[in-house]
Amino acid sequence: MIELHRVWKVFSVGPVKVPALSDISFRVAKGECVTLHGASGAGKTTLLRLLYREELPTEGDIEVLGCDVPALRVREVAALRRSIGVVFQDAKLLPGRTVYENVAFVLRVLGTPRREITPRVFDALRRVGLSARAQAYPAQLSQGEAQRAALARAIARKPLLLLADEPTGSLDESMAGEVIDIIKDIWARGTTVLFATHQARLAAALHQRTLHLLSGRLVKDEG
Amino acid sequence: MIELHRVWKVFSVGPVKVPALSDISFRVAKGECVTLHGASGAGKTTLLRLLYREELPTEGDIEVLGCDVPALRVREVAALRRSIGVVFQDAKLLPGRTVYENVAFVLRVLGTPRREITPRVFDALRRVGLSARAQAYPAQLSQGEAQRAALARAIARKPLLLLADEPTGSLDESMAGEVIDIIKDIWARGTTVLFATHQARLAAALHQRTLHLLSGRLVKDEG
Amino acid sequence: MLGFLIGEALRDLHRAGRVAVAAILLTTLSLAALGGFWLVSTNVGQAAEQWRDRVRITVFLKQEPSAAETDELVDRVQAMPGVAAVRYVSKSEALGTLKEVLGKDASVAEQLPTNPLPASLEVMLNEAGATPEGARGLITRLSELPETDEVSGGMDWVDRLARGRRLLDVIGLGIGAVLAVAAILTVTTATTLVLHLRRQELEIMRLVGAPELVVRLPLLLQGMLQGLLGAVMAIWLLIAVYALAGPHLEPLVNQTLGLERLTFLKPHTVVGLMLAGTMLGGFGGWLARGRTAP
Amino acid sequence: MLGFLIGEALRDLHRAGRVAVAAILLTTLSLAALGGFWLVSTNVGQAAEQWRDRVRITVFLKQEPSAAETDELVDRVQAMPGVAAVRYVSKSEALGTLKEVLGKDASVAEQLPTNPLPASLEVMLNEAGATPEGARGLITRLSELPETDEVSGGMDWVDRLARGRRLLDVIGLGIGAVLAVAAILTVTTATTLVLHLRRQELEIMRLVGAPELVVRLPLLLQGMLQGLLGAVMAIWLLIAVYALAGPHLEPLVNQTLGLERLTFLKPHTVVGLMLAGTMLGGFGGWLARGRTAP
Ligand SMILES: Nc1ncnc2c1ncn2[C@@H]1O[C@H](COP(=O)(O)OP(=O)(O)OP(=O)(O)O)[C@@H](O)[C@H]1O
Ligand SMILES: Nc1ncnc2c1ncn2[C@@H]1O[C@H](COP(=O)(O)OP(=O)(O)OP(=O)(O)O)[C@@H](O)[C@H]1O
Ligand SMILES: [Mg+2]
Ligand SMILES: [Mg+2]
Repeated sequence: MIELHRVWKVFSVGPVKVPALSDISFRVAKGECVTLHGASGAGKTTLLRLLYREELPTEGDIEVLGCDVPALRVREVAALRRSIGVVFQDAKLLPGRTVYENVAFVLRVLGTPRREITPRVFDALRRVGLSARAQAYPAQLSQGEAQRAALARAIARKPLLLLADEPTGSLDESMAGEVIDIIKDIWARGTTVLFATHQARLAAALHQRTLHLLSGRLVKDEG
Repeated sequence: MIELHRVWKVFSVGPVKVPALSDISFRVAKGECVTLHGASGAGKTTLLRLLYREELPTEGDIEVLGCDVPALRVREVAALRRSIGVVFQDAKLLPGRTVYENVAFVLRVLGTPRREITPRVFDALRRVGLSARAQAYPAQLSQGEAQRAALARAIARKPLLLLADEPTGSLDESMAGEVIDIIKDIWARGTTVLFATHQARLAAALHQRTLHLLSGRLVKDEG
Repeated sequence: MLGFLIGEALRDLHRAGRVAVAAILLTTLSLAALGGFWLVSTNVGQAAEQWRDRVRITVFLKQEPSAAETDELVDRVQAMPGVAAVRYVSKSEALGTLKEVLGKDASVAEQLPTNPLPASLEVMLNEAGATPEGARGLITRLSELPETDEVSGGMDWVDRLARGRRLLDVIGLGIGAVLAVAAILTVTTATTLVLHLRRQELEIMRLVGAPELVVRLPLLLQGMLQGLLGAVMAIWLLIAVYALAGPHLEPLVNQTLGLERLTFLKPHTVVGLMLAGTMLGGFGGWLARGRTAP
Repeated sequence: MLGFLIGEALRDLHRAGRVAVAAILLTTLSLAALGGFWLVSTNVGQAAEQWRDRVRITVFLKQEPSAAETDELVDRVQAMPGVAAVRYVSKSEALGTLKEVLGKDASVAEQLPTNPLPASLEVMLNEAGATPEGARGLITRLSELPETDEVSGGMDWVDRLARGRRLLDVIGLGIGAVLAVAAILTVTTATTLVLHLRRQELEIMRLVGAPELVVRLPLLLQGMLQGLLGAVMAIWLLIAVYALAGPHLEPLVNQTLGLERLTFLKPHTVVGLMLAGTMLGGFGGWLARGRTAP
């Protein structure tokens, strides 16, 4: 499903080189649920961005869903992304659309038949506990609600692979537990999951394999 | 310093009424450091927004720094805000400017003499541990770094009152501890602090007074 | 899907609000100016044709020819290149014309003992003859006729005509180019604005792997819609201005350009203007997309 | 502080990049069109004045007066309202003029036994006399002179002149209004765009309590700068077009309007155009700010 081989990512900020990822190699099989744990700035987001080709690696090979990711052409990138659901760390909700429209927008853009859209959107919102706020605009949501809306948007598409970048960052512990349950549920239905967090407890809560990042290095692969 | 008396805030989303704050009354004296604790959606951000008049209360009296906040006129609102440093939950960094420029921008806008700007900016960045990333643009920061940059921007102004809205939301525990230390430090220098978080442990870590919000109600005022 | 895309395009326009209105108005003005210029140049072109019809070369004859000689002479001149028509003017006809011209002073002519005016040929030019070279050649050939006493007129008018036409062509190309640039600039500015408003949407589309068509089409449609709206309004504006100002303009045009009637744009020109607006808008939309492509 | 504000304004312009360029170009075109129209109307206005100078009312006298009578008559007519100048044309002068006019046919005049032409007065009109009412009154008064045989000319020219002027005024106001609207639309669109680019900055400024002036001034300055740049470029454009097309246009203008020389915009008009551009830009900037005010 996912295979990284000696991947490096070095950013240049002016003359300064920032090595965000150093020599990362790992493999995730279809159907696995893997937690990516690391402190702020460890490189979690960068790693996920490499997988859906929002960044290109400085060096190394990346294979996702059978595609040689760095070698993809524009049209193929779009095809790859259609199979991947991403929960962005900063939610990226469209401010001009309600929660319902935000989720429906992505489905429509991807060509989902019209009559399927409403049930799928409401199903996803119900699962993240936002049904009551479907008509609210992002500015009318608390940050935790926004993160759950972003999660709903990612799972409504029923992706083969779910990349969740700290979907619990702004959630209190009980709600974070609920999100973990949602992710477990999606995983149980057959989606491969890669879940990034800086909270060691959450990483442990899933009782699954955990990859530990420390300043861009993969220091431990446990479980 | 801060005094709220029977404050209500009810949002209308279409026909639905969302009571974000119900009958809140409390008082914060000059020089105090108060933690505002509550789950996602409890109303923490809404409460802070009332204090710098980004929202008007549906009902009740609010006094901040001696001003009757809901009654202020536009010009007076600006004056009030100049005395308050706010760390926004979503950082609100300007994407077109570097970290240094983001902090300096606010100082310049507020008319800080030119030669004071550079030292003050670097002092603030040093305190949040971002000196090395001064020339990076927000898109080049991890989310935790962005939150620290936002904190630097708020403290560089040396405000009388600091409102920090989950400045540790995207930070791992050790870094969150550092941010708590920074906040303690600022408080020790005489700034009154109101610090919102959903993490009970952090609230406890400050060893100060904590206000507990539950679904918009002030349920406990301890310490 | 198409419904969705058109819906998105309309949503964009609506969201851009006053700016979209401003952009459409600007497109309207650009296109109206373009159309107005087209109108003017159509009419001036017609005026130029009329002027050509009025240019005459007069060939004064040494003596009044007999009827048979006259026919033969007219035929000979008619066959020359650049000649549209030839008319023979006898001595008495010339005197009649002079009297008409003198009007109040006609008594002068009546007091004459003999008719001092010569017979002449009035030569009208066709398109080839109305160019400076054509006219020069014709005048030479006419002067060389044995019957000719003197050839007069024509040349300076032909020169003016040629100069005027060249000038009109240059001005026309210049103004046309400037207006087209203005229209494109307008549409691109407006579309760029819409693009800024849509930036986040485009980013999400890109990130979830939306097909290129879905990303581009709303912008294209929105640009085309804007252009079409602008064109339709431009045409209405032109019609309104023509209806209001036309009757007042006609006398003036009559005096300065010698045109009897103003012509409005032909139906196919109107259709052309609308097509041009639509394509211009679409082009602007397409361009704007290109700018922010990853 | 001012340095900071101007810096911010320049930064805005730079950030808007191609769009700012497009906006400035559009402003340029609008202002150039405005200036060009001004140029045309200045010249047409001068032509109208020249036309007025050429309008003449001819008063044919019953008989040739003596020198003393002539002076007295000229004085009398000169005193009439609407009269700019009076010239006496004797019988022999009239014949001379006729000969000149006839040119090749002058032999006609030479064969005359007696001079059949009457003496006359040529009356030139001043501004008051060149209006339809003024001219009508003057003609009536001239006809009532005991020496007058017949009064001719003038009236139709005066009518044309009045009609033409009214038309020019209407067209001028119309085009001027349209172009001013276009310029304002352009600047507002461009400034709105800049505003969208700055939205986040404005929000931060608002949230940290920046003084109103600091929020507004960069936008105002940026609009003014844009307008000024547009105006300067518009003037250059006009100068270039005038220098290139002027010499070619003069003969044509000469023939159709009867103007000998084209005049360029006066220095104070140029300054006015620049001021107008700057103020227009500032206005657009100010307007745009108003739209997103909290
Ligand atoms: N586009 C970029 N240009 C330069 N440096 C970057 C860029 N993106 C990330 N970085 C740097 O790379 C490092 C890793 O960033 P990354 O966003 O992957 O961290 P993270 O683990 O997601 O942290 P957080 O938990 O705070 O979100 C950070 O030091 C960051 O500043
Ligand atoms: N502008 C608004 N319009 C409507 N509802 C709003 C608005 N702002 C906030 N709310 C609602 O009010 C409630 C409290 O929101 P608030 O942002 O204060 O929560 P919070 O405690 O900051 O949560 P979090 O920890 O997730 O940031 C939420 O249910 C939210 O949806
Ligand atoms: Mg991250
Ligand atoms: Mg909040």
